[in-house]
Amino acid sequence: MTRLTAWFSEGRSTGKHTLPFVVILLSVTILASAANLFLPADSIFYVSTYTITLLGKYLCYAMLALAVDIIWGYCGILSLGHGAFFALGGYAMGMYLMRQIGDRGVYGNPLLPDFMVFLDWKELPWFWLGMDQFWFAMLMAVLVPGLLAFVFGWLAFRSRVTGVYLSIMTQALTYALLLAFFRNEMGFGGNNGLTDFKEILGFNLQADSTRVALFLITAILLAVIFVVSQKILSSRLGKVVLAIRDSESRSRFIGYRTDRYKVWLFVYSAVIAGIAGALYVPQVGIINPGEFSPINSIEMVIWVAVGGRGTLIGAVIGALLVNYAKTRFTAIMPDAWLFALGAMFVLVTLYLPKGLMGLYGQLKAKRNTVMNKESQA
Amino acid sequence: MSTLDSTREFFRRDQVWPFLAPEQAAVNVDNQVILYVEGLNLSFDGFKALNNLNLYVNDGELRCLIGANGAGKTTLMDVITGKTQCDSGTVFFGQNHNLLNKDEAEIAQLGIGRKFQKPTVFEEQTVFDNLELSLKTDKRVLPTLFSRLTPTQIDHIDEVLKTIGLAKHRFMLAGALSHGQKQWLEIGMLLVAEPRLLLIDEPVAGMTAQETERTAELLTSLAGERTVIVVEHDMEFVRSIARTVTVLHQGSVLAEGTMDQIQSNKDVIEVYLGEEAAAGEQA
Amino acid sequence: MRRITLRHCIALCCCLFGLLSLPSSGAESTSLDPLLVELGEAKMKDVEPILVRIEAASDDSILPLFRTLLEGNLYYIEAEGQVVGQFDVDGQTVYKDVFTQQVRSDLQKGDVGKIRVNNKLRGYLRNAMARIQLTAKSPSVRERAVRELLSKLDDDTVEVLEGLYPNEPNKKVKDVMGLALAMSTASQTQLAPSNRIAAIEKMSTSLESDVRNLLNRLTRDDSAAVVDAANVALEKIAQRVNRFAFVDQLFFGLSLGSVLLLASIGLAITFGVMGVINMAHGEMIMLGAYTTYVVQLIMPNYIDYSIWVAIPAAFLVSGLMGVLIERLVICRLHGRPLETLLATFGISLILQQLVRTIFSPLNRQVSTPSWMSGSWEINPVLSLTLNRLYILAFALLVFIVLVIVLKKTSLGLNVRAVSQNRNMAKAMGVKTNWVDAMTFGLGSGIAGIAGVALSQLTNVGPNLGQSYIIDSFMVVVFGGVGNLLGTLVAAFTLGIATKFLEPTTGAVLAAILVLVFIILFIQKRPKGLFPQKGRAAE
Amino acid sequence: MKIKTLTSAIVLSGATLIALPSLAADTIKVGVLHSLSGTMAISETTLKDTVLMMVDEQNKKGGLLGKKIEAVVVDPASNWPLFAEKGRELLTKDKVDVIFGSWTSVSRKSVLPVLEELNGLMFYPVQYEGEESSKNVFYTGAAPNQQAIPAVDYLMNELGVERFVLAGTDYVYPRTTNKILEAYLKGKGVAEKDIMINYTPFGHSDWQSIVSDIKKFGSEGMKTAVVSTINGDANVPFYKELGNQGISSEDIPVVAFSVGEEELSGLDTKPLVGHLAAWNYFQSVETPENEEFIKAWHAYTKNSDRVTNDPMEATYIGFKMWANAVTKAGTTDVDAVEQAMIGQTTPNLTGGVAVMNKNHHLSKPVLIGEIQDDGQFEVVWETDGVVAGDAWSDFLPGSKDLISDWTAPIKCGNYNTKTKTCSGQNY
Repeated sequence: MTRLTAWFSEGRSTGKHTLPFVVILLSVTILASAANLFLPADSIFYVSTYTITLLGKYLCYAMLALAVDIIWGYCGILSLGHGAFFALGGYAMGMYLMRQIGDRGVYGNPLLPDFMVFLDWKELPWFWLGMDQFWFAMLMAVLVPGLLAFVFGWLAFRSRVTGVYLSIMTQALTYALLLAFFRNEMGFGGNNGLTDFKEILGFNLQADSTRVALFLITAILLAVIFVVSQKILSSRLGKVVLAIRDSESRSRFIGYRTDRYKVWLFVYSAVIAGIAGALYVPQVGIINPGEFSPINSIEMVIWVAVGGRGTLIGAVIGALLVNYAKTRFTAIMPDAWLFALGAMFVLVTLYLPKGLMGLYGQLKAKRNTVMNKESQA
Repeated sequence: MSTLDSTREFFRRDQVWPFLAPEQAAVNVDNQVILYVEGLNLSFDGFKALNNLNLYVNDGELRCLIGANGAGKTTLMDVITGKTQCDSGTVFFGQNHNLLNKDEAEIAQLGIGRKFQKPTVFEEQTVFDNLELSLKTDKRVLPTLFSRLTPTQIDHIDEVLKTIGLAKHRFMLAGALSHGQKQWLEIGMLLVAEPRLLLIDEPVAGMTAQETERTAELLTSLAGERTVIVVEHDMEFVRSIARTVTVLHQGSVLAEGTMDQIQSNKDVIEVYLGEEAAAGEQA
Repeated sequence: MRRITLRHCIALCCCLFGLLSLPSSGAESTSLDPLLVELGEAKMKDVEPILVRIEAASDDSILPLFRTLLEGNLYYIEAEGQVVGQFDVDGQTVYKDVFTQQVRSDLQKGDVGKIRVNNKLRGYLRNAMARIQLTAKSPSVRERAVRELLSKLDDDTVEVLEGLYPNEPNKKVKDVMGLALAMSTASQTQLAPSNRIAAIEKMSTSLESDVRNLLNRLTRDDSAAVVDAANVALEKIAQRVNRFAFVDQLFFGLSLGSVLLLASIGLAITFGVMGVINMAHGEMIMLGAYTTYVVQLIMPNYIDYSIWVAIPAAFLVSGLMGVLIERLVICRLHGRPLETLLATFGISLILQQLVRTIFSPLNRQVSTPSWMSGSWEINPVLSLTLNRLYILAFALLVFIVLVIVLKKTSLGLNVRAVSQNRNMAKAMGVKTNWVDAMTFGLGSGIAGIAGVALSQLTNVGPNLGQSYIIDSFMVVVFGGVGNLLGTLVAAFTLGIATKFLEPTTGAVLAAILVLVFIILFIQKRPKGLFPQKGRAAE
Repeated sequence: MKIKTLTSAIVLSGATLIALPSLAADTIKVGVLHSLSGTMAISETTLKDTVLMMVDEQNKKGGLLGKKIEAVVVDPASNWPLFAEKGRELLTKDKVDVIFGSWTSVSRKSVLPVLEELNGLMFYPVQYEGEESSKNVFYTGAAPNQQAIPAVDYLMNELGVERFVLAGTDYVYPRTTNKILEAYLKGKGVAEKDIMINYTPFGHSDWQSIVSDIKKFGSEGMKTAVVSTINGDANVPFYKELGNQGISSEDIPVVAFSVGEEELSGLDTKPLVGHLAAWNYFQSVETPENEEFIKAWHAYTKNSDRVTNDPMEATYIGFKMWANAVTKAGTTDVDAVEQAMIGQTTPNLTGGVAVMNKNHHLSKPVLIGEIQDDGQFEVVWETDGVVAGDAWSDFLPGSKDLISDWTAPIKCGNYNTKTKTCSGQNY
């Protein structure tokens, strides 16, 4: 029996991070929120709204990192196009918020968003219909990325486009979307994107309380997604996914339809990215095609690489660390930042193939093998 | 049948839709033959890997495939297991399963297991997990997600672990196993899947003498309830296990029969054993 | 065969007339001087009438003055009430008498004031010079002069032409003059329709845009016969124009294709042959472009030859950088393509930031050699720009050389050996490390050469590489990895496709459609147009 | 376990670090919100230096209200959401009294809500599409009617142009400008078929077909001109293609609104001589103020080749006016300064006097310059007197009834003169 429990923890070395992570995450967020809401601004422990929104943004990135890690770290599919799913989710939310402005736009047009008015559009394009309903918009926020991921994945994985080809195709995908959303004819506000939001579900977006609420929701959703993903990945499906990563053809020869597994995992990951995007937009206050740019998608990958792919916790840590570093660096010495980022790419891939968590894991693995030796003796 | 009926048929509660249902129609082996390979042709830009190859394997027999390198042994297995598409010919599993229009996964689910020349196991996972993954279960996505290990399954795995002598190493990462152990693990993965037909490519390569012996025993013991096709270069090994031997040469069957018949067969001697003998004398 | 631009021909006949007018120039100046003073002192809007009077008061000998003025090099010496040309002789400014070309070393910048011209004046000057050049010695100059005048055929111009037409020796020039006269006949409503129709038929053989415009006007003529004739003529012309338009578009496609080819061919080697995803490929191109810039900095007075220096230089710079990267990073990531992708992406960031810090984030100015600028005018509706012609040829040349290198040289042999079976090659005693480094160097070097070519078309800035990397990958993947021919075909296919889409869809949508097409295509044929077959491919 | 506590520690400390209120003594703080990295760095770094230079000079003169001015520079890295974030950082963390920043419209739009929420003050120094007027922003760049419309007038009246190609990069500034121009031209009786509109993506580099289309369009007997709102990087290949296809400025002049000295320094201008640009400022204009400014600039950058351009002048004017307004108001309080700004005057670098109007836009002269072979512009035409910037274009159906007036009693950025209502305000 002890053996079995031992095996349990062995097979799923990430499993036991879950609880502490959730606890820490939630407690930190709750503390920060409380500090922001209830402490006087001059208190030393006061957390400014600026910080809250910043942390909120980081958490969205962490969620995004999870999405990337799930397919890259666990299934070995390197997607350089996750920015696309993120942005699509964001646009869905953006469109909702845009519709919420109603007649408070600069032109006071009750139906059309401002950019449509001055581009002289007469009526709302069909894909904007229904976006004034929160539930519908949120449905879109997960459906559209999910659908895109499904179609793309279904095509790609069934025809066994793998490895580098797939990465390049995903990059092409997000690039194509970038170009498309830049076009003003598309009716997504072109380069300016969607901005100048007023309120969400009737709550003023500028109000601290709303920001804190959004921040909390982000944290909770991150925790939920973390736990669910953990559960999925530690089920047998998780093992199959790992098997596919290590030797796809072998997995096929023992009877798994690997393409289907990959498609569904890809969709799941895309949906997470979409949710992250939807949470990101109201907190930063703008969504524009820049989010589609391939370089963003690649940056997400490096978060995961730094934190340690193949471990959910690693992805989160990576996202938080890199972005925190970015915020600090770009403030201090903007030029150095790109050098630092570049160097990070090179060094991590060369010396930390499994990132920080990998480092930690290696040490543990050593200990375990020693233990095994003893148990055999 | 009217559209109404067809829709009703489509939505019948008491059955799953065909595209969801696993193709579990039993293998029909009424006339004792489990594998029909007929007129198989395949060429890689010009080079004919398979040349009008015909092969029939009886249910429950243990068949050895021998032949010089490039004779088409591995390619044949590739075609049977759906890894490679052939240019022309037919491959039937029993009388009712045409393997050529199925992919690897379907073929595997039909009960055809394969072991590769170079041992391929899931190195990042434990021996136990490797076996768990290979269990004969519903391999579709959702069932896999919610599946639990039943006690019987665990017992089954433990049993196999004993047979392949890795009981001690069940929690070890497969990557940490020795070459021979990997070979065994891979065989174990075949066993735990309870296939009808096993395709085994050079099982004893890199095994010690006694390991080889045990493999021989295992394979012979398997024959009967399962059908086993073994590709092997080690003639000693072949001699020790073989009932029927098929000699492939340049993509087609050169000779077939018992070991003795084969050894006495002229063209075999010149194209294959000749070399072997020569090699043997030198060694 | 190059288009002789206006400047050239003027230059030509100017030295010519400069010589001729030497003796007479004294006499000239007397009648001109007051006008020149006016010219020097006039406000810009008053200049044109003065020019008219100058033209009236003088003959060919005035050309150098007009030319200098047209080029904005004419200065006015207030002290002397004289005009003088400012010229740039290797580096320093020199003042010369526009007529006698004598150097005025005594003048300083302070003594002279520029006589400014604007587009209106330039337009006038060009026509004026054309009028004068109708009698130029060189036929080509005369022909160009007549063509120049087709746009405004006022009565006295026609008169002059009628005078010149009968005893014009040169066939081509005579035809153009004939055309001009025909145009004037056709446009004169008082003439009998029959003559005008004859003239229109004569015109219908020409592709000159002025002819078309005149015909268009004639379709609103009172005489029905003329209208019909004009319509027929237009129809006839339209057919030919469309034919040439198609050729033009094809050329655009090919040219875009050649750019894609140049950008992607280096990648076809590093990615295709070595299987290394080099995200820094774009930066290799960028380095090449910057090398061109530096070369031009070093030899500012020999821009025309700079390219020939830049090509090998760029090859070396990018090549060495490539070898460096291979040795330091990529060689440690064998068999881990995805990691290579990330690492090289990091390198690309570093390289970009590097040039930003060294050369500033601003775009750098790379000037086009004179022999590459301008265009080859086959006829009035079809003219191919020279720089693109050269680049097209250059791209093909590079391609051929590369193929030869890979097929014939020992390096090529080794490269192919390693790409097909690394271990076997190693066993055969091939220095795989060395081969890898060389291959990567080769690929990067060629990217550098591409940079030289691109510097002639687009910005030389830190983001140069970024804008080509995705396209290059598309080309290589589409063409089939490890297959140079595939790359060639893919590049031109995509180039032409884009160019034929653009008119209907617009540039952006064309780009998107092409991308989507490739994505879908790859789903259908994961190994591209020309896949590698057999076990080697697995 | 360790790692997680570590990270949480970091996150927390980070939080507190960021949150720590800045303890700077009583200096007047000027925030600089220009991208120093990324695609926009090319243009914006110059403006950052300009502001720093102005701050230096002001401090040499003894600062403002007896306090030194301290510049706080942040880098939004050409990433639009970052503009909002950094703007918030400047206002809440660094507590700056004014911000000079933004280049692209999208960056301004991104930071705008933050400014209005926290009641900050920003000076926006770039020519833009108009259709905006916020209480918290002063627009010192040109509105369409201060650049596009005079340029078109020049083309029609001086050069007798009858056909127009409106070529632009596909984003909001060209879109709006071209909409305005289209309406304006039609108003002037230019036929539909004589206006060709074309949009290209950012950094478009293959101009062959478009330029040859323009060539065809121009060869149909009527005098044709190109009105270019092509953005930054795409210009170099565009002009190169023009040069190579032998389109000279006499045949088809190109008048550009986004090409200044800075952009020209990136390409060989010989083939471009005679093409036009419309700005409120050219480096070549000879006035004592300008010469002094250029001298100061060269001294500050320690590089005598650095060019000056229109957005720099806009920054210059903006800063001077702000300084005056602060002195006038006697405080840096946003509302006070905002009121004091209106009616402020500052001599232009090109002569004449710039006035800040009720709609937070400037009255400035408009100049048309021809490109010279030395990369400078030669002024060939200028408006007599100044043109008042118009926040809401009269040529767009959406905005023809809108005006902006920040003085009592209207106090509204978009006041509808028909319905007498004020819409779209965040407070």
